[in-house]
Amino acid sequence: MSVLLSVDNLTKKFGELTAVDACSFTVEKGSITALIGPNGSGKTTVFNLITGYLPSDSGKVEFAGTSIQGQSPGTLYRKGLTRTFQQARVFADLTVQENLVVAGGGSWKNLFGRRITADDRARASELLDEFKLSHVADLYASELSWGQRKLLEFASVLMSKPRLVLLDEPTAGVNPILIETMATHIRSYNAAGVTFLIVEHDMSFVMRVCDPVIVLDRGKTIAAGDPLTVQSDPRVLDAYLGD
Amino acid sequence: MNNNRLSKRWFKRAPLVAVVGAALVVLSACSASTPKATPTASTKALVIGISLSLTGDFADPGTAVKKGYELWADTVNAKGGVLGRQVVLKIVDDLSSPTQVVTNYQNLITRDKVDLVFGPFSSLLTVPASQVADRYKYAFIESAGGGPKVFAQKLGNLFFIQPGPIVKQGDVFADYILALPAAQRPKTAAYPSLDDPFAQPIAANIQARFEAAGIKTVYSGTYPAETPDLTPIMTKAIASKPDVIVSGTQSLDAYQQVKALIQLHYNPKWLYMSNGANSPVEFPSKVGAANTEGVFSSGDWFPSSTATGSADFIKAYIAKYGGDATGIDNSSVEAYAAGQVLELVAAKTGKVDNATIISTLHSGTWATLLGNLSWDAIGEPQGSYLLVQWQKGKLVPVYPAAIAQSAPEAPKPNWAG
Amino acid sequence: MHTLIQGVILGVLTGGVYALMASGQTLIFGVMKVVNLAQGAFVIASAYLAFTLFTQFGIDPLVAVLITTPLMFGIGVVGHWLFLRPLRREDATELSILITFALALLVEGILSITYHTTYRSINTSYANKAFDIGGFSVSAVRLYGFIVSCALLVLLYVILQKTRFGRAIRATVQNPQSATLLGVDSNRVKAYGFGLGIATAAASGSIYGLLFPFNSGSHYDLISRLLSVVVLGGLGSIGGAVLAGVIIGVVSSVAAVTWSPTWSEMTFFVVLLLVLLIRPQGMFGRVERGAL
Amino acid sequence: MKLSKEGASPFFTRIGLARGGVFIVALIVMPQLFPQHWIWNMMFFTVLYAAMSVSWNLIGGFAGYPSLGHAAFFGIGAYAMAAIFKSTHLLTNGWQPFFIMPLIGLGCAILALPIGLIAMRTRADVFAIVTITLLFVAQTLGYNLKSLTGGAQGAGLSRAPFRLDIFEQPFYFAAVSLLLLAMGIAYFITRTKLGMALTSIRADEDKARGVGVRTTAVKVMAFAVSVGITGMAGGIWAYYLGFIYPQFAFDPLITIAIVLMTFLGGRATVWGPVLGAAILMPAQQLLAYYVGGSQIYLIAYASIFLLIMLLLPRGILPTVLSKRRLASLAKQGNMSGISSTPAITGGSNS
Repeated sequence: MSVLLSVDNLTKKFGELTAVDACSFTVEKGSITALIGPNGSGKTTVFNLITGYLPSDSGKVEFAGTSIQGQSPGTLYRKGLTRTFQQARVFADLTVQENLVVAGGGSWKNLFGRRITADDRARASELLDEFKLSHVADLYASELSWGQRKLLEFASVLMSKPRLVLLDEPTAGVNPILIETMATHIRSYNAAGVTFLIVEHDMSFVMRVCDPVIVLDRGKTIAAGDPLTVQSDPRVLDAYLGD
Repeated sequence: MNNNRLSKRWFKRAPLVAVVGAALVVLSACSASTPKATPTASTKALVIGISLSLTGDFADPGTAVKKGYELWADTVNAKGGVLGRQVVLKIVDDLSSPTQVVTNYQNLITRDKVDLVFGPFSSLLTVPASQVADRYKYAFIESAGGGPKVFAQKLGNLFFIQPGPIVKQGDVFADYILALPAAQRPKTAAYPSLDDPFAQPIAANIQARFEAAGIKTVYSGTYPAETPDLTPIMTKAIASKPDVIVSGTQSLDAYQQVKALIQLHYNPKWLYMSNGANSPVEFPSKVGAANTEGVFSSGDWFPSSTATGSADFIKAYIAKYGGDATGIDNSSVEAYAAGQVLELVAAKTGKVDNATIISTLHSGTWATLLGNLSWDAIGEPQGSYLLVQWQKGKLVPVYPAAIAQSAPEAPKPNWAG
Repeated sequence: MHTLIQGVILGVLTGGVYALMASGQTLIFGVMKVVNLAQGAFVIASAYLAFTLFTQFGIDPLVAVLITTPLMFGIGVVGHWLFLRPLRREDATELSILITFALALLVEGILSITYHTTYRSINTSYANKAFDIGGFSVSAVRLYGFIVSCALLVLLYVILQKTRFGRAIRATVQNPQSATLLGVDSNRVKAYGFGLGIATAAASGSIYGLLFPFNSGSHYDLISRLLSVVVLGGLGSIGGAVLAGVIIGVVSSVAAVTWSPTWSEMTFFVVLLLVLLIRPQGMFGRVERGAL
Repeated sequence: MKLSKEGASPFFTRIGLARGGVFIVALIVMPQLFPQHWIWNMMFFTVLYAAMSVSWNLIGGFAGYPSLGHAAFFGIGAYAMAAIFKSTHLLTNGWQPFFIMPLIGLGCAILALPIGLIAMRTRADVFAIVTITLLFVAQTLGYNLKSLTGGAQGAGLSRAPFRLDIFEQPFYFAAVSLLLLAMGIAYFITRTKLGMALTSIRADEDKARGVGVRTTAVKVMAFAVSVGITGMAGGIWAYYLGFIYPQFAFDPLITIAIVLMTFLGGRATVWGPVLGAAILMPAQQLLAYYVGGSQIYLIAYASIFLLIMLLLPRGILPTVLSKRRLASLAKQGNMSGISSTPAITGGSNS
C-alpha cells in the first residue's frame, strides 16, 4: 500500500497555546485510519490544518505525493480531499437533494444551467437510496433530525467522488442504529476505494471499524498502529487517564 | 407562490399584516392634529394646498412656515375671507423628501383638486414641487425656495416671496462697504462658506463685487453641511489676517464660526454673516450676548420693521402663539406675506384663479410685510434686503440709509470672550 | 507649519473622543460579533441627555457622565435582551446589523420628537475659553473633553483587565466556545458587554455634546466615521480602536487645515478603503477563517 | 412546488408562467383602470421601489449579504442621468433617456465589481460596514465633485416633454420594465445552479467554499447585477423629479425602505419584495399625506422594522409557504423526517 496523506511536523499555535505540536503521521491509501486522543488533544485542529480551513504555522502536508500547503478548502475538495464537521454543517436553506447536488462539484462550470439536471438527480438519488434519505429528499436540511444531518453531510461529501474523506466524529449524538448504518457505509465505500481518516471518541466503533489507529495527545502523535497494540500502549493509557 | 390569489382569509391569518395594521392605527391615532380640508363642494371655501416639512431635516423651519400660513388664514377669515370665500388650508407633510413632495402636490392638485397651492419649505423641495404645479398650470407662490436653481428653471408660474433672490442677500453689505471712502475700506477679505444653496452663493456674490473693487481675497472656501468642527477651517481662513470676513452661513455654522474666532483670538474689522447672525434669539444665546456686538447680517424683516401691516402682524402673532416679537421666525413672516400677496391680487382683480394670479403678479409692485415686492418673468423678486448689525445687544437696521435706525459701527469691537 | 501643528493638536484632541466612542463599538463586536450601527445614535442620545441635564439642572456635561453612563448601561442591557438575544443563531449576523440599524432609527425618531431637529449645543461657562500653549491655541472644552476621554479609557482598561467581569469578557472575545466551557455565562456576558459598549457611547456623548453641535440626524455622520475607526483598528480590538481614533482624528484635521475641509471628510473613507485593500483585518484584528 | 422523481427540474412551470402572465397584464392594464394622475404617481413609485427591492434581494436575500449601500448606486444612477442631460445635444426627444438607461445600469454594475471584490473579501458584517460607508463616500463625492454634480446647489434635468394627460405613463412603464427585468433575473436565479450557490453562501459560506462552490464569482456577480438595476432605478427617479440634490439621491432611507420591503414580503423569494413594496410604498405615501404632521413617522418605521425582524424574520411569503408546504407533505405522509426545528425556506420557491 502507498501513502495517500502524509503529515510532517505540523504545528499550530493559538496565542500561547500550542494546539498542534510538531505532529507527524501518515494515512495509507485504502485504509480506514482513526485519529483519537483525549479532549483538547488537537484532533479537530489537525483536520482544519489538513483541509485548509486553518493556516499552519509550520510543517508539511502532502496529499497523493504533492504538497498541499496553503491551498484552499475548495481546491482540496476538487482534488478529492473532503471532510465532514463535528457539528454537521449542511446547507439549512437547501433541500436534502440540493445539498447533494451543491456538493457534487464539477457541474459548477455550468452555473447558468438547470438547478437540478437529470444527471444530478440520478447521482443524488443513488446516494439518497443508499443512505435511506429518499423519503426526505425534498425537505429542507433544516427540517432534518440531528442524525439525519450527519448522514446527509456524509452522503454529500461522497458526491464529489473523493479519494480521502476526513470524518469528524461521525457517531457523536447519533442513535445506535444510525451508528451501525454509518459503519456499514464507511466499510462499503472503503471497499470501493475511498480512504478514510476518522476522528472518533467512541472506542468500540474505532475498534470495530478502523485500522490503523493514531493517538494524539497535546498536539503530538504519541502512538500509531493496529487497534489492539495501541490500546495496550502505556503512553496511550497515560494520556487518557493521566491528569 | 400565489400572491395573485391573496384571499381575505389569508390576510386574517398572516400575523404580520396585523402587526403592520396595528402600527398604522397607532400612527393615525397619534396624529389627532391633522388639518382637515372641507370638501370643495361648499363653493365658498378657498382651499389652498401646501406641503410642508413637518418631519425630517427641515421640520423646525417647516413648522415656522406653517405658523405663518395659519396666522394669515385666521386673519383673513376673520375679515370675511378672500372675496368672501373662507380660506381653508390643506397642509400635508412631505417628510423632507422630494419623492413625497412630488406625491403631495400631485395628490393636492389631481386628487383633492385644491384651488391654489403655496410652496413647500426649502428650495431643495421647491424645484420638483414647482414643476408639478407648472404642469397643471397652477400659480406657485412660495416663500422659502430662492436659490439660483429655482429661477434657472425659468418657470412662468413661480413667485418667490422675499425681497430678492437669495444670492442678492449680501449685496446690501457690499453696497455699504463699497460706499466707504477708499482709505477706510478693507484691504483683505476671507470668505468661509457653508456648501449650501442658501449660503455659499451669497458670499460668492459679495466676493465677486469686492474683487472687482480691488479688495484682495486671502481665503475662500466652503465646508460641508454638518461639519462637526469649524476650528480647522477658521484657522486657515484667518491665517493671513483678513480685514473683513464674509461668511456664507446658514445658522448653526454661524455660531460655530463665531466660537472658533473667539477661541482663536481673532477679531476682524468687519464680520458679515449671511444668516444665523440675524436670528434675534438664537444668535445671542448660542455665542453669548456680549459677543454679538458689531456683527453684520442681512434679512428681509425685523421686529422693528415699518413695512405695511408689520405692527398688526406682530400683535396677531403674539395673540395666537404667545412669546414676543423677537421670537418670530422670518419664515413665518414670509409665509404670511405669501398670503398677503394673494389677498392683494384678489383685491385688485376680483378673481383668485391661477391664470389671473400668474398674469397679474408679473407686473406692478405689491406692498407686504417684507416691503414692496415685484417679480420678473421667471419669478425673481426685484427688491433688496436690509443690512442689520448687532448694537448693544439688539439687531438694528443700519443700511441703506433710508431705513437705517442707526449708523453702522466699524471697526468691530473685540470679542468679549 | 504653524497651521499644521495646530491641526495635529486639534486632531489628537478630537481623536481621543473618537477613540472612546469606537472602543465601545469594537468591544460590542468583540463580545457579540455584532456590528452595532446604533452606536452613533446612542452617542447622540447621550449628548441630548447631557444637554437636558445642563439646561434644566445646570449639571456640567463632564459631571453628567456619572449619571448618563449607568443609565445607558441599563438601556444597553435591556436593549440586548429585547432585540438581540431573541435572534436565531443562523441569521444572527445578518439580522443583528439590520436590527441595530432600525434601533438607530428608533432612537433618532424619539430624539427628533423630544428635541425637534434644530441643532443644539451645550454652552458651558468655559465654552469659549481657550488656552495659549506655546503659541498654539487649545480650546478648553477640547482639552477637558480629551482628558476625560483618556480617564474613561483608562477606567475601561482597568475594568477589562482587573475585574472578574472583565476577564469573562476578554475570554469571550478570544474564544466564545472555550469561555462557555470555563463556566462563563455567555448570555450574561453578552448583555453586560453590550451595556458596557453603550455606556462608553454615553460617556463620549457628553463630551461630544460639549464639543460639537448636534441634532437627531447627526448619528449618520458619526456612525460612518466610527465604522472607519473600528475597521482600521481591527474589529474587536480596543487598543486598535484607540490608536485608530487618534490616527483618523489627526489625518482628517490635518487634511482640513492644509488641504480642504470639504475633502477632509473623505479621509475617513480613504483610510478605510486602504485598510481593506492592504490588511482587511485592520491593524490589530485577527484573521478568522470560518466559524470553526 | 412539484418535484418529479425523474428528470431535470423544469425551468418554467405552467403555474409559474400563468402567474407571470397575469402579473404583466395587470401591470399594463392598471393605469387604464385608474386614470387619475395621483394614482399613477403612486403606482410609479411603488413599481420603482419594487424593482429596487427585488434587486436588493439578489444579494441581500439570496446570498445573505445585507448591503446597506444600495442608495449609493441609486444616487450614482441619478447623477449619471443628470450628466446625460448636460449634453443635451444627445437628446432629441423625451424617450431617449429611457433607452440610455441600460448603459447606466451597465456602468453601475462595472463599478460594483471592484467594490464587491474588496468588500466581500471578508465577512458579511464587514460587507455591511463597507457598503454603508460607500453610501457616505458617494454622498460626499456628490457634494464635492461640483463640476460633475453641481454640488450642494443640485443638478437639474430638463423637464420631460410628455403630454400632461399621460405624463406619468412613460416613467411608469420604464419602472415596470425594470421590475420585470429584476424579477426575471430573480426567477432565473431560483431555477438555476446560481440560486443554489447563492443559497449555500447564505447558509454557510465557508462550507460552500469548502465544497468547491465558486463563492467569490457568484456573489460579486449577484452584487453587480443588483446594483446595476438599482442604478437604473435612480436614473428613472431623477428624470421624473427633474432636479436632484446629493442628500436626496444618496439617502440612507432609500436603502432602509427597500430592505424593509424585502424583509416584509420575504427574502430570497421572487415575489416577496414585490409584495413588500406593494404594501409599504402606498402605505407610506398615503400615511405621510393623510396622517403626516407628526414626528411619529420615523418611530413607526423603525418599530415595524424591528417587529418584522423579531417576529417574522423570514417575511410574509416564506412563512405562509412553509406552512402550506409542511401541510401538503404531511398529507403525503412525509412528515417522518421533520424535526422540531422550524424550517428556513430557501430559494427554491418561486
